[in-house]
Amino acid sequence: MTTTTMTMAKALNEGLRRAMERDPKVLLMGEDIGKLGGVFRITDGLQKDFGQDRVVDTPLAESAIVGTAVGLAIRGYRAVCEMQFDGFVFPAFDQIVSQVAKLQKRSDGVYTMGLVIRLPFQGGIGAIEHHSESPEAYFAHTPGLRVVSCSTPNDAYWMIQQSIESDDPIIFCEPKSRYWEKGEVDLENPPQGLYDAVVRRVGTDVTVVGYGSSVKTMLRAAETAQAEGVSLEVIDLRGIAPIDFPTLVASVQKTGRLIAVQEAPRTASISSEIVAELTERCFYSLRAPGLRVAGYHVPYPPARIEEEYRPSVGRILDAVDRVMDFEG
Amino acid sequence: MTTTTMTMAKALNEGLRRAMERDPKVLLMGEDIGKLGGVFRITDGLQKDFGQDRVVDTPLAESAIVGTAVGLAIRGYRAVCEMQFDGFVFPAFDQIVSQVAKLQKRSDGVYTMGLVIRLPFQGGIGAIEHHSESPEAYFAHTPGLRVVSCSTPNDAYWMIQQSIESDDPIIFCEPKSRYWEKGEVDLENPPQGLYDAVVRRVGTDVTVVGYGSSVKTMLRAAETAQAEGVSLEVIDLRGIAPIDFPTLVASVQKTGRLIAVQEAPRTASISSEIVAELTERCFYSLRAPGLRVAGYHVPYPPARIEEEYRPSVGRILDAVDRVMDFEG
Amino acid sequence: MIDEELVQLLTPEGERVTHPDYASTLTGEQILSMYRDMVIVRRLCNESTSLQRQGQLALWAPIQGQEGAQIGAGRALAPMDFTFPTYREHGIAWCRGVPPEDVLRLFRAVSTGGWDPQKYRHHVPTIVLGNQVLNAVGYAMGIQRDGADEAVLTFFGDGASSQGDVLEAFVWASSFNTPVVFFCQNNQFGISTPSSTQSRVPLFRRARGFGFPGVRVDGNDLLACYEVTRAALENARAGGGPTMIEAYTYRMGAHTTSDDPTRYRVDAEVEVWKHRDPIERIKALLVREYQTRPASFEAVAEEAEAFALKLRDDVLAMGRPDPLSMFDHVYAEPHPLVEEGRREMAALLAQEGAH
Amino acid sequence: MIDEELVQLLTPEGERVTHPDYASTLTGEQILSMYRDMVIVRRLCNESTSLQRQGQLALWAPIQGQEGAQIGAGRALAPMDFTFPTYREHGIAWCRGVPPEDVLRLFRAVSTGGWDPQKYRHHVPTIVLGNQVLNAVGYAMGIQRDGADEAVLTFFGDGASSQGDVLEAFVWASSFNTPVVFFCQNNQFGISTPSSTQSRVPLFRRARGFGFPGVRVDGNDLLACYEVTRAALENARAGGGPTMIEAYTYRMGAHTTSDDPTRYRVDAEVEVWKHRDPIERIKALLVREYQTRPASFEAVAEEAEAFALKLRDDVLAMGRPDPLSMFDHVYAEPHPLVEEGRREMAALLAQEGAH
Ligand SMILES: Cc1ncc(C[n+]2csc(CCOP(=O)(O)OP(=O)(O)O)c2C)c(N)n1
Ligand SMILES: Cc1ncc(C[n+]2csc(CCOP(=O)(O)OP(=O)(O)O)c2C)c(N)n1
Ligand SMILES: [Mg+2]
Ligand SMILES: [Mg+2]
Repeated sequence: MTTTTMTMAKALNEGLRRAMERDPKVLLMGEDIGKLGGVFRITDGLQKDFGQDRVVDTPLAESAIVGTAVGLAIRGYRAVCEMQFDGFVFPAFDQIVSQVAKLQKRSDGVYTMGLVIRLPFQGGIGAIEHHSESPEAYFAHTPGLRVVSCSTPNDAYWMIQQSIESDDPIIFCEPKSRYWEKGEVDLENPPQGLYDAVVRRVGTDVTVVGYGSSVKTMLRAAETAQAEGVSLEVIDLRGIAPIDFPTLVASVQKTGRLIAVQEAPRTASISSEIVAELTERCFYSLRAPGLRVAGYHVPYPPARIEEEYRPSVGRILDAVDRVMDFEG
Repeated sequence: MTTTTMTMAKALNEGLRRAMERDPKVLLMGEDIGKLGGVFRITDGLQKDFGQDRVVDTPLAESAIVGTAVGLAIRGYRAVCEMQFDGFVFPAFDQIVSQVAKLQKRSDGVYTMGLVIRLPFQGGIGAIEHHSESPEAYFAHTPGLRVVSCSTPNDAYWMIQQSIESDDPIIFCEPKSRYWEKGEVDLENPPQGLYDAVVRRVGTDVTVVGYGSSVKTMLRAAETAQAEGVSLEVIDLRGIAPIDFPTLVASVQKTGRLIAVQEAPRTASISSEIVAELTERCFYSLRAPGLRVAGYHVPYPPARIEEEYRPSVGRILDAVDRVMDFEG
Repeated sequence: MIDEELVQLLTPEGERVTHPDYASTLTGEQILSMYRDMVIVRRLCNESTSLQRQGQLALWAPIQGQEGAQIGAGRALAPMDFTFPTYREHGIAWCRGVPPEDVLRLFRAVSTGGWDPQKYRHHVPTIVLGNQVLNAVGYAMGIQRDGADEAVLTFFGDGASSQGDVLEAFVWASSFNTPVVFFCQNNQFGISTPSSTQSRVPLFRRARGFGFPGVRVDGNDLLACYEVTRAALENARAGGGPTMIEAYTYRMGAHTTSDDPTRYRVDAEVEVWKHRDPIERIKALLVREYQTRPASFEAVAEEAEAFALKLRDDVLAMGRPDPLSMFDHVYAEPHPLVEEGRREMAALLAQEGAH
Repeated sequence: MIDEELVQLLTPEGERVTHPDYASTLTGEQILSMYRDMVIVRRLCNESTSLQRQGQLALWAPIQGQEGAQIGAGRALAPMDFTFPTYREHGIAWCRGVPPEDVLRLFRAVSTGGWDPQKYRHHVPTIVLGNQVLNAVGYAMGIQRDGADEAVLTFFGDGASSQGDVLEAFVWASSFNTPVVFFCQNNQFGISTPSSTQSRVPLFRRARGFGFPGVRVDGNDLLACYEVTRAALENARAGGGPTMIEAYTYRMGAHTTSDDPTRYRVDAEVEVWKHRDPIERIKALLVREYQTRPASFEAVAEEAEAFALKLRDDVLAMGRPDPLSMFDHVYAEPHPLVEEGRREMAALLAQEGAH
C-alpha cells in the first residue's frame, strides 16, 4: 500500500490530474481555474500541463459553463465544471435540472451525461454571504442527478476520479473548510464504491450520520460522548443521492437511535429524507424518533456568528441527550 | 353569506382583480398575460381594465420577471409574477433563492419583499415535458420563502389575495389540472389563515395529507376506503412552507397512522419533511411508520403514462393497506 | 419589404433580385427538390393539426409560413454538421432524415424525445427556451477540440432571444470563436407577444455588439435562407467563428393547437403575409424560370398526400408506452430508487392485471 | 490611449482635451471637493486593507485606480436617484452618504448588508454577479409608474457583463425604455480572467445591439466620468431611456485581499497604469489650472488621516453580533421555524452561559 499524506485540496488536484491523464476526453471548465488555479487552487498547475483546451478559463457565466458542458457531453467529452462557490451554482440551476438531469432520458439512453459539477460547499471559513451554502438537497430531490460528498483526502482523491468515470451526472460537494486538512491517501486502491456510506467510528448507542465537514464534528462529538459514557456510531454518508440505506439500516438496527446532521436548513432536506426512510425501514428498532441537527431556517448568517448556525458538537450532544433520555 | 359557483381559474382571476382594486401598488407581470390573458386565462380581461402598466406583458425571460419584481418591491410595488408553467421557473431560481429569499434579511428589515410568484404546478393535463413539474420542495427548503397551494376555488380566491397582502415573498402553487373544476366561492369571508391546514374529511384510522391536485385524489381514496371499512382523515395542507404541524399532530394523535401524498419525487421532499417531523412529534402515537406516496424517481414521464406516475387512488389505498396491516 | 438590411434573392412574386454578398447557387433540380420538401413539410403540419383535432395528438406546433426558412437552412447543412432545434423545427428534422413519425412522438405524448439524436445528428427537441443554444455552443467547442470540419446550427425564436442562455451563448461563441451558427426564426411572435417587446431594433444587430456578424434574411425566401446559412456554416467550418442569422418571417398559424391567435392579432396582417408564402414564391420561380410543368407539381402534391396517409397510419399505430418504460434510461448506471419504483409499479400493474 | 471611441476630458498628465459631445461643467471648487472624495476613498481602501491584514476584517475588495470612475459617477447623481452597487462600490457609497464604517460591516463579517438602503438610496451590496442589474431595472420600472423625476444608476464589472441577468436587463431596459444607466467598470479583470475573455470587442458596443446607446469613457478621468454619467442620468430622467457606460479603467490592486495577482498578470502592466492614476491627474489639473496650493492638498491629506483613524476606531468597536440576531428580519411576518430556532439557540446559549 503506497500512501502519502496530503491535503484534501491537493488530493483533489491529484485526482483530477489522474483522470485527465487516463482519459483525453476529460476537460475542466470554470472561472479562474487556469492561470490562477482556481480560488482554492484545486486546479493548480493543470492548465500548464494540459493546455488551455483541457483546462478552460471560461467567461463569467455559470449557466453557460453547465450548458456548454452538456453540449460537450453530447460530443463525447467529460467536462468537470467548477462552480467557484456553492452560492453561484444557482444561475446554472435551470441547465442542471432541465437538461443535465433529463437528457439521458430524453434521448432514450443515446446520450450519456457523464459530467461532474464540483461545488465547494458548506461554511466554516469565515467567508461573506453566498460563499457558505449547502445546496445539496435541491440536487438530491432531482431525478436524473447524483450527489456525493467527500470528507477525507483519500475519499477526495478517489471519489473525484470515480465521479468523472461515471456515465451519470454527478454533483460533487467539497467541504471547503476541510480543504487544508491533511490525511493519508492510498494511491493504489480505491476505498469503496462511490455511494457507499462508511462507518467512521463504531458505536452502540446512537447512530449519527452526516457528510462533508460534519463528519469531523460528529467524530468530535463522539469523543466527548464517550467520555460521558455514551457510544456514538459515526457514519459518513458519502453518497448523498442515492443514499446507502442498507448501511444505515444495519447501524440503526444495532443502536436503536438515529441523529442526522447537516449544515443545510432542515425543511425538506437530506436529514428529513434519512429520518423518514429509516423510520419506515427500522420502525420497531427505533427506541426514540430520529432527530435532525441542521442549519436553522435563516439565510446563512454573517461569518462572525456562523459557528452558532452550523451543527456544533454541543448541538449534536444535545440531540444525543434527547434520544438517550427519550420517553415520548 | 354570498357564495357563487365558479372555476378555480375564474376564482383566481377574481381574486387578482380584487387585490388590484384594493391596492394600486399591485401589478401583474408575466409572459402573455395581457392581451392573451395568460395561457390558462387566469389574467383574462385584467389588462383591459387596469392597463398595460399594471398588467405587464414582459419580454421572455423568467430571471428578469423575478429580478425586476425585486426592484419593484424595493420601490414599494407588489408584483404578482406568473411563471407560464412550473418547468419554466428554473431560469428564475437564482433570483428567487439569492435575492427574493434574502433581501429582507440583508436590508435588516428595511425592505419588504411582498411579491408573489404564481406557478401552475403538478401534472394531469396531458401536457408535454416541463409542463407538469412539482418544484415546491426546492422553495420550501429555502429560508426566506413561503410556499402555499390551493385546492378549491374558494381557497384560490382568498389565498391569492392573502398572499398578495403578505409582506413576505410567496410561491403560490396552482394545481393546473383543477383550474376548470367548479366550486362555491364565499365572496365575503375568508376561510382561514393562509398557512392553516384544513381537515377536508374527518376520519379515524389513517391521516392522509397532501396538497393541490392530490386533495381530490385523497378524497376519492377515502370514499373507496370507507367502502372497505377504513376511515381516512383527509387533510389539505394549504401551507407547504411553513407547514401547519399542530393540525397534523392533532390528527395523527387521533388516528395513529400517517400517509403523506405528493406528485413531486420523494427524496428530500415535503412528504419526507412531514414524516420526519411527525415521527418526532408523535413518536408514541404512531402505530405504523408514516408512509409517502409520491412521484417516482424519474423525470416526469410522457403524458400518455402520467397517471401511472402520479399518486393514484390505487397507490394511496395500497399505502393504507400497508399502514393498517403493519406489524414491522 | 424594401429593406437594405434584408438579404433577399427572390421577391414575393418569385422574381430574382441580386444581392452584393450572396448569389443563388442552386440548380433548377435542387430547387424543385426543395420545393418538394416544403410541400411535404407543410402537409406534415396540416396532417398533424388534424390529428390533434381528432384527439390523436396532445398538441401540435405548426410551422406554416416558416417552411422557406427551415428547408433553406436545413438543406444548407453538410451531413456531419449537428443541429440543435426547439420544438418547432419540423422542417429541419425532415432535412436531417428524422423519420416523420418520430417527430410526432413528443406531440402524441408517448415520448419526451422522439428520435436517435446521434444517428440523425439532430438533437432532441428543447422546450425550455434557450437551453439548447448553450448546449450547441458546447458541442461546437467539442468540434474544435476534435479538429473536425464540422459546424453546428442551432435554432431559437424571437421570443427566446431575450433569455439569458441565448445571450450567454453569444458571449461564449464569440470568446471561443466556436463553429456555431445561430439561426433565429423571427416569426414575430412569442405566443401572443410581438417581437417588438423583445427588441426595439432588428434582432440581427445584437450579434455585432458581441463581436460577430449578424445577418437578416427574408425568411420566406428559400434561396436567400439557403445561401446565407450555407455561407455562415462554411465560414464556421473554416474557423471564421459564429454568425447570427435572423430569418424574418411570420407564423401563419397559431402558436400551438392550444393557442387562439384571434385574441392578439388581426386578420389583415395575416392576409398580407399570405402573399409572401414561401412555397408559392418558389413555385412561381420554377414556372417562370425552369418551365416546371403542372405535372411535376401534381406529382409532388400526390406524394405529399401519400406521405400524409402513411404518417397518419404510423401515428395511429403508436401505442401507449409501457408505463414501466419511465424507469428506463433515467441513469446510465443502476440506481436503487429507480429499481424500487420499477418493482413497485410492476407489482401494482400485476395486481390490477389480476383483477 | 488615443482612442476615438473613448471619451476623455483630461489627459493622464492632467491637461484638458475637448470632446465633441461632452464639456466639463465643474468649477474648481467642485473639482477640489471631488479630489478630496477620491483621496478619502483611497485612504478608506488602504486602511481597510491593513485592517484585513491585521485580522480585523474577513476580506476586503480594493478600488485603487477606480476612484475616478466612482467619484465621477457618484457625484453625478441627483439626491433622489437610486443606486445598485456590487461589492466594490465604496466610492459610490461614500457619495451617497453611507457611513464609512457601515461599508465595512460586510467585510468584517458582522452583517450581510450594512446600511439602510432606503435612507441612503443605495441598495445593499450584491455579491451574486449581475443579480442587482435586473433589480435596478425593476426599480426603474417603479419610477416610471410613479412618474417621478428620478433615475437609477447600477454597477457591474467586465466579468459580470457575461451573466445572463445583465444581458436580460439590457433587453428589459430597452423594451420598457426605463430610466436606468448601466455603469460597467471595466477594470480589465474578473479576478484573474482578462476582460478579453468576456468580449472580443469593446464592451460598450453591446448596448447598441440592444437598442440603446453605449459610451466608453476613460475611467481614470474624473471629469469625463462625471459628465458622461450626468448626461446619461439626465437623459434617463427626461424619458430618454437607458444608456450603458463602460468606464475603461484598471484594477491596481488585487481582486480582494484573498487574491494573488502575481499569478496572472505582470508588473509592467501595473506600472503603465500607475501613470494614469485618477487622483494624480486631478491634482495636476488643480495645480495647473486652479493654482491650488500645497496647503490645500495637505489639508485633504490630513483630513484623510483623521478619517482613517476614526474609521479604524469605529471598526474595532464593532462587536460580534448577537447570534440570536440571525433570526431577525428573515421574514416580515412571524414564522414558526424561525421562532423555534430562536428558542433553541437561546436555550443553548443560556446553557453555555450557565457553565
Ligand atoms: C423558459 C421558458 N419560458 C416559457 C416557455 C413557454 N413558451 C413556450 S413557446 C413560448 C414562446 C416562444 O416564442 P419564440 O421564441 O419566438 O418561438 P416560437 O414559438 O415563435 O417559434 C413560450 C413563452 C418556455 N417553453 N420556456
Ligand atoms: C454568479 C457569480 N459567480 C461567481 C462569483 C465569484 N466572483 C466574485 S467577483 C468575481 C469576478 C468579477 O469580475 P468583475 O465583474 O469584472 O468585477 P470586479 O471584481 O472586477 O469589480 C467572481 C468570479 C460571484 N460572485 N457570482
Ligand atoms: Mg417567435
Ligand atoms: Mg472587473
